[in-house]
Amino acid sequence: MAQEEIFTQEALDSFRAEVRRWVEQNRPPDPGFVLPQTMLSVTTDDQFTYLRDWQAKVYDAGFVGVEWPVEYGGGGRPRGYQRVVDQEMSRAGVPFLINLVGLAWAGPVILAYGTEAQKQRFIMKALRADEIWCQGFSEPSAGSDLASLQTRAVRNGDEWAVSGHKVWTSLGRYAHQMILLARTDPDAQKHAGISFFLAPMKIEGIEVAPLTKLTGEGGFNQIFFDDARFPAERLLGQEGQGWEIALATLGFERGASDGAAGGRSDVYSYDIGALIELARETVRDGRPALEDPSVRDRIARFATEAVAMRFSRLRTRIPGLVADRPMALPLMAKVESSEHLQRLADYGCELQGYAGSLTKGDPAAVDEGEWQRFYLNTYSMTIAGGTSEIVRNILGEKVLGLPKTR
Amino acid sequence: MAQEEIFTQEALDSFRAEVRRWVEQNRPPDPGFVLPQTMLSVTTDDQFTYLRDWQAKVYDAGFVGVEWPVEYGGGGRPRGYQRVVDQEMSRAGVPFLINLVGLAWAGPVILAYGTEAQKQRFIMKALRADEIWCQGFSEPSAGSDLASLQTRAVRNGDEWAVSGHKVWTSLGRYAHQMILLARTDPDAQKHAGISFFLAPMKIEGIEVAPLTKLTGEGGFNQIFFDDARFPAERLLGQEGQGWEIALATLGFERGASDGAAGGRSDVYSYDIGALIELARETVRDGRPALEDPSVRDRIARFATEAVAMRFSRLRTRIPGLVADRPMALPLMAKVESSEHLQRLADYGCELQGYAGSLTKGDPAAVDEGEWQRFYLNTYSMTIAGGTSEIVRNILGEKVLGLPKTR
Amino acid sequence: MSALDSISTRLAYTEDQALLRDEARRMLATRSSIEAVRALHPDPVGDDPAVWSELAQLGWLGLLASEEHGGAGLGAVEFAILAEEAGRTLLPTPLLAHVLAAKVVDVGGSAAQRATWLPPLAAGGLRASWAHVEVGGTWRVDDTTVEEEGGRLHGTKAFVWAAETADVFCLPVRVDGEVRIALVRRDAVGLHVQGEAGLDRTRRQGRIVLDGAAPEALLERPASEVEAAILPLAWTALAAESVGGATAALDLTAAYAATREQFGKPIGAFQAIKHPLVNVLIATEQARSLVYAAACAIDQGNDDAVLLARMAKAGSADAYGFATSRAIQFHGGFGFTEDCDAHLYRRRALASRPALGDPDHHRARIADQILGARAP
Amino acid sequence: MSALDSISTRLAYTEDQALLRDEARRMLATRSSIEAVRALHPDPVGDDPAVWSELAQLGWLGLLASEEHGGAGLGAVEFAILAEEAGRTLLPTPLLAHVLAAKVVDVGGSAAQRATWLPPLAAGGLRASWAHVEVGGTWRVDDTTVEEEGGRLHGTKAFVWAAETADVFCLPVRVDGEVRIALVRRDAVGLHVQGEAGLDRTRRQGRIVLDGAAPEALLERPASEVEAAILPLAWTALAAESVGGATAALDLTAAYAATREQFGKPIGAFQAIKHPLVNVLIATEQARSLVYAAACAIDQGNDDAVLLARMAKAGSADAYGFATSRAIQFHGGFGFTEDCDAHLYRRRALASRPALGDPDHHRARIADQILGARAP
Repeated sequence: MAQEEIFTQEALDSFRAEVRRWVEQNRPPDPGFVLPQTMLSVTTDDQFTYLRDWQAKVYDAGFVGVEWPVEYGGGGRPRGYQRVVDQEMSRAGVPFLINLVGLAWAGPVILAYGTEAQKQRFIMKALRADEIWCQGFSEPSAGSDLASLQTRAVRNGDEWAVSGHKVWTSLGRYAHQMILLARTDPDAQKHAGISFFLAPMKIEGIEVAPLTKLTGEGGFNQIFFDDARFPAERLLGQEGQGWEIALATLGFERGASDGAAGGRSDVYSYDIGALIELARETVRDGRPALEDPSVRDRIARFATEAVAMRFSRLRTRIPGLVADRPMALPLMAKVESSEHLQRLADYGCELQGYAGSLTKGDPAAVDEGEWQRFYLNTYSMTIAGGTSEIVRNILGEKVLGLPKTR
Repeated sequence: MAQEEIFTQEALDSFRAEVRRWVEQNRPPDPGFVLPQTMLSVTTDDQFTYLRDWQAKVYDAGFVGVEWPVEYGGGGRPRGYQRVVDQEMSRAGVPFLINLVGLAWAGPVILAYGTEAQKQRFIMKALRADEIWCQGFSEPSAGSDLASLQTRAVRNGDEWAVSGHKVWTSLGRYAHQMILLARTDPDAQKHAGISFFLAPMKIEGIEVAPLTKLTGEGGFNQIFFDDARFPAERLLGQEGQGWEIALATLGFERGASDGAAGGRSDVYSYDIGALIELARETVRDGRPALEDPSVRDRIARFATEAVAMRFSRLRTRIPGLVADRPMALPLMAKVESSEHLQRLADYGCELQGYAGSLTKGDPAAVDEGEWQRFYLNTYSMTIAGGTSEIVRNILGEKVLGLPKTR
Repeated sequence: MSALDSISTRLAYTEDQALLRDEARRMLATRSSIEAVRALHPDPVGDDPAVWSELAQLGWLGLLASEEHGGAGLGAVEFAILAEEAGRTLLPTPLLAHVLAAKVVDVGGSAAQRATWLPPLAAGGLRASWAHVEVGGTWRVDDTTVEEEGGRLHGTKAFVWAAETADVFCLPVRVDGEVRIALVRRDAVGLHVQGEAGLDRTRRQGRIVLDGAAPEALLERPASEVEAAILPLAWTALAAESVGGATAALDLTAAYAATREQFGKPIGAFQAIKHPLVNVLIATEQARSLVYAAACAIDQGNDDAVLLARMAKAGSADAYGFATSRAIQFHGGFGFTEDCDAHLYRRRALASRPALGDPDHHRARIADQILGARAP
Repeated sequence: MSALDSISTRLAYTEDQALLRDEARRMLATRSSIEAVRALHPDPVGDDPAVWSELAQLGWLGLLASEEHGGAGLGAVEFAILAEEAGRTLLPTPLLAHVLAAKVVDVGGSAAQRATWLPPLAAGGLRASWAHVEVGGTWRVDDTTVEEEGGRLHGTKAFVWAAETADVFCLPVRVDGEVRIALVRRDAVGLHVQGEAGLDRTRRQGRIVLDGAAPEALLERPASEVEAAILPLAWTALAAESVGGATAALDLTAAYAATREQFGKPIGAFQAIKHPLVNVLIATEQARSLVYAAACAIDQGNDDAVLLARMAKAGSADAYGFATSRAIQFHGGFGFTEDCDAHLYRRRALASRPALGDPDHHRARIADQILGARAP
């Protein structure tokens, strides 16, 4: 394993240089409006179009789906290359890839569970953002307890007819396709009666209603299905296999599995480096914040966590170093990184003193108020894709072998 | 309420002066051996005799059971006087009162639930340490889930016959009496089949086996009952009323109720004041610890907690200031103070640097290694009398109105 | 343990104080419900004039002002009671700002100045705010950069509560090298107010630019003496407000957790929710004890006041942050929406934390007080 | 983000390293079971000579020493592997002390000195320890108060691991104002060893009083250079040992929680137990990642080594403290008894925390490294 990495290091380095050069030469222009911090908050058509165009451009340059099969529009390169792209994009501070659901969740499960026809139909369009994907898992009364979902799909000849109510659907207003969980057998056991669909969004019987987030931004939607019909071949895998595929999808969402087509490391651009920069420019009690021992101690703590998380990611790739608890690091990553960033963002606001009470739009706001918006947005990370509480249950049960909480 | 306090302030002050004078003139001599930090760790006959003599002396001076009824040997004074004694004893650093179970738990429940004969029989002897009390509640498989206890008491004519196995019994080797929970009706519902006894310890059928604590000290015991028989009038309250009386007892143990006959505030003599003294005498990284901003911040945190707890205790006495959640402060007190002291003791060890690795008996140990012993002993506070976890359940359910965890 | 052992403040709470609290709670629940607070979000002014009038009639706008000048002549305990209740409902009316500013005048003014200014302040006809914070965030009066020159003021103050609705500002200015408190009318020529885009829409703030504005008065006593009297009050009031907000956030979350079901039972039955909420309860109740201790110390004229008020401010800010962070998290997906009230409290907590010193600041000063200052 | 961005250490782990780990775990589980460790508690020496011989035969006592002098010539990763496994079983044999001391000789000695001392050290016939800590707890070589005068040493060192069983001590001494590393035999005239009463009976320590003892040798290289090479290794090894101990404490507690029943189910089903244990898991695994990063940095001769080793030392001490505190608590009444193994690990964690700098110390230095030193 370690040997393979050493072997390809030179090739990787030269690829990295290529990416860096391209990004430098193709950095998109200032949009002239505020961009969202993540794909969760795409609110206006301008934002949508700008971001979609950017992904298409990155794809055309060969930097999306770098490791995915060539026959479906991918780059066919070995493992490790996509991460180089993600790192360079993140480093350059260019916009994120909007079609995250397609690249990181829908795409990988279609590659894993889809028919040849489904792969041909969906993958390339997802990579190029020609088709935008959204996710239809949660319902008003099925959040942490996702398997209690009530949306029904009924087979009528060659069609499925869906009725129900989904929430927290990012990009719901723009999406062409949805990964949808629906109950196909109400008599089966809770988990066994669920199926997984690749549902079209632009059809009759689907209504999209926007939700406003705690930051004041839009981006979330409720989706109402009222006898929405689509062809039978939109089922992914087998009838009743939905829960298994959902768990695989959540594995991707929580970062517990590799294989995304890009965009992962770019969700938020604020991190320990940004915190250090902020501290460098901040005055507290009349002295530079960096002279304050308690600020230094806090930064050292955040830095230690950040470095530990970085090496934990690298350690995951070396089987010998995770032999005792192979699932621990991948499952930990989401809860640890989201809570780290939440604490870090909060501290970023605190460091600003009185200016921390300002927000986007105030000329005196530090970093244009991005820290405050970032902080509030971190709750999407600790809530969505399985709350921190749910992930801790999973860790306790799957990794520590503790009995189920119920 | 506030008015009553103001009214008696002068009398209280003069009583305080009286206590202080007495303590100064009657401080017991150095025993010439190591004394335990609490009654949980009385291990040798020398320790026992020394401490018992001390309590008798304090009683004879009129400072034990100060607020208890005169007819049972108490002082008959109004509320507030016992606290003055406890504070002065604590301040003077004289030994604790050994018969804590008698003074703080057994005594109060006998006063509340006992017959006149029981009060006459037990109270005075408990105050003077003429009879030492112990507690027989927990069993090897009934700890947090106390109500699942299996020790059986069977009524035979004028006698009860007890068989079973109790653990964590402090002073078990020395005690004359035990407050004992036993199941009298195995067919009744879990909580309903339990009765509460004032059991004699020096009878046939009772074996005491010592346990060693994590500090290396003794003091805990296992108690084996094998058809141990005692008279019927040893039942406290009614048959089947045991759980109700046990909860009242635990209320006293957790500090949620007033009414002890002394000794409460004296369990540990280490606190924020001791920590500050320690920091004053400690050198870290070549500088006085008190010059280190992170030490100062930690001490300020502990001081804030300590002051908050002090005023929370005072607030409990003013109904208007606890009107919204009357049970919150009394129930919080145990978990908050025990965890505060555990953190504080741990930090005391940390402050000592390398010397923190030494223990009692090393001539170079700071404060004779008491911090290390204190730290390890704090787990008795976070475990006994309801673990912190159990008390949090009670707070969540009784105070916040959250549904039961089961 | 020296510095802590010597704390001699005694808690007291009168029947009248208990009645004041009941009255405040009842009145604010009806006049400043969370729906009413939300309705004021888009409002350019941000508070309801009818509520102002009602507060005036109740005598709360002149709460701390001397009775001889139309005030209620009450103390820190009453102020803490009102602030706590205001904090529960996120009252957008600038009660705290006004009461503190009136107290500045009461403490700092000459007999004549008090006679002139206090009656309209106590009656509420004149709205005031204390404008003591610099653009860079320093907030002690000695840090002021506003200069008086030939009867005109030059400089800027920021983070001023109710900047757009106050009629008069009390602000520390440098006069011949000495710092004094000036009273300046908002409509003075050469005074410009700019509203700030605040994280917390329930407490508006703004910036005041002085470009040659003439003060109406310079209070008689030196600014540092006035500040010494005001700060413990202000810390305690802000702490009380935060404790009230933390309690409301806790109640909101506990109520949700008791009813929202997942896995076939209310989520509050899960210790992953229950135990953190209990920790919130503990932090909040400890902070509340500190608030009442500080208020009693102030009213008793006790030397403990500064120490206790700093402890209250630090402890309450931590508790409020914790309570509101858990409020968002435990509401799950709903907590991440605008519709859930959790973020309203979170925003207030974020905005209150730095005000008049954040917890780190106060703990450093608490350490100085109980341990002695560090060697330089 | 500058200082952190420039970290270039790469993780690597060879087949041989994985085999070493398996071998160490198997061997220590049988030869240093927790029962065997307990059996040594009353022993005046505190470690089992048979285990020492076995470690010698496996080549682990000369792990880091050069192959030309009989050592295994291995690196920090192998050392971390052994230390982690030793930490799991609380191995009382002073493996770490000896390997570090041998490394001191290897790094600091002249060719002749190395040829003389390393072979018996590597073979285990000569037991060594590094005696660098002062009575007051300072531990840098430049802080040493041991003075050389006319070929005789005067002074005291404390907190020396295996003080009573080592045959030779490496200790920093002041020679004509310069600090050098002296080798002194325990049986030298004028050297007195006093065992210390340590909190942790599984790692014995003691005090060395030098009252005119003559050193066998003064290593060639200046002490500060030797220390620079030793410290990252020592921090990393101690961190690895702590991670091993934290893991063992976690395993112990999780196993208990999975079987101990209360309220009709295993207590591990309650989130009040489960979630804190998950937090222990996270802290421990993050520390483990830092340990391997630091070890790889050392073996790669990378400048990151000091930063990463400090992070590993700080992170592991916190994780070990947390893991062992929860281990006692979650064993309930049994956890409070001598019979439960939890307190054995708790004691080791308490004793290891200050060794070579506690977390506060290292975080202050980490900040210096990534932020630049504070203005004086």
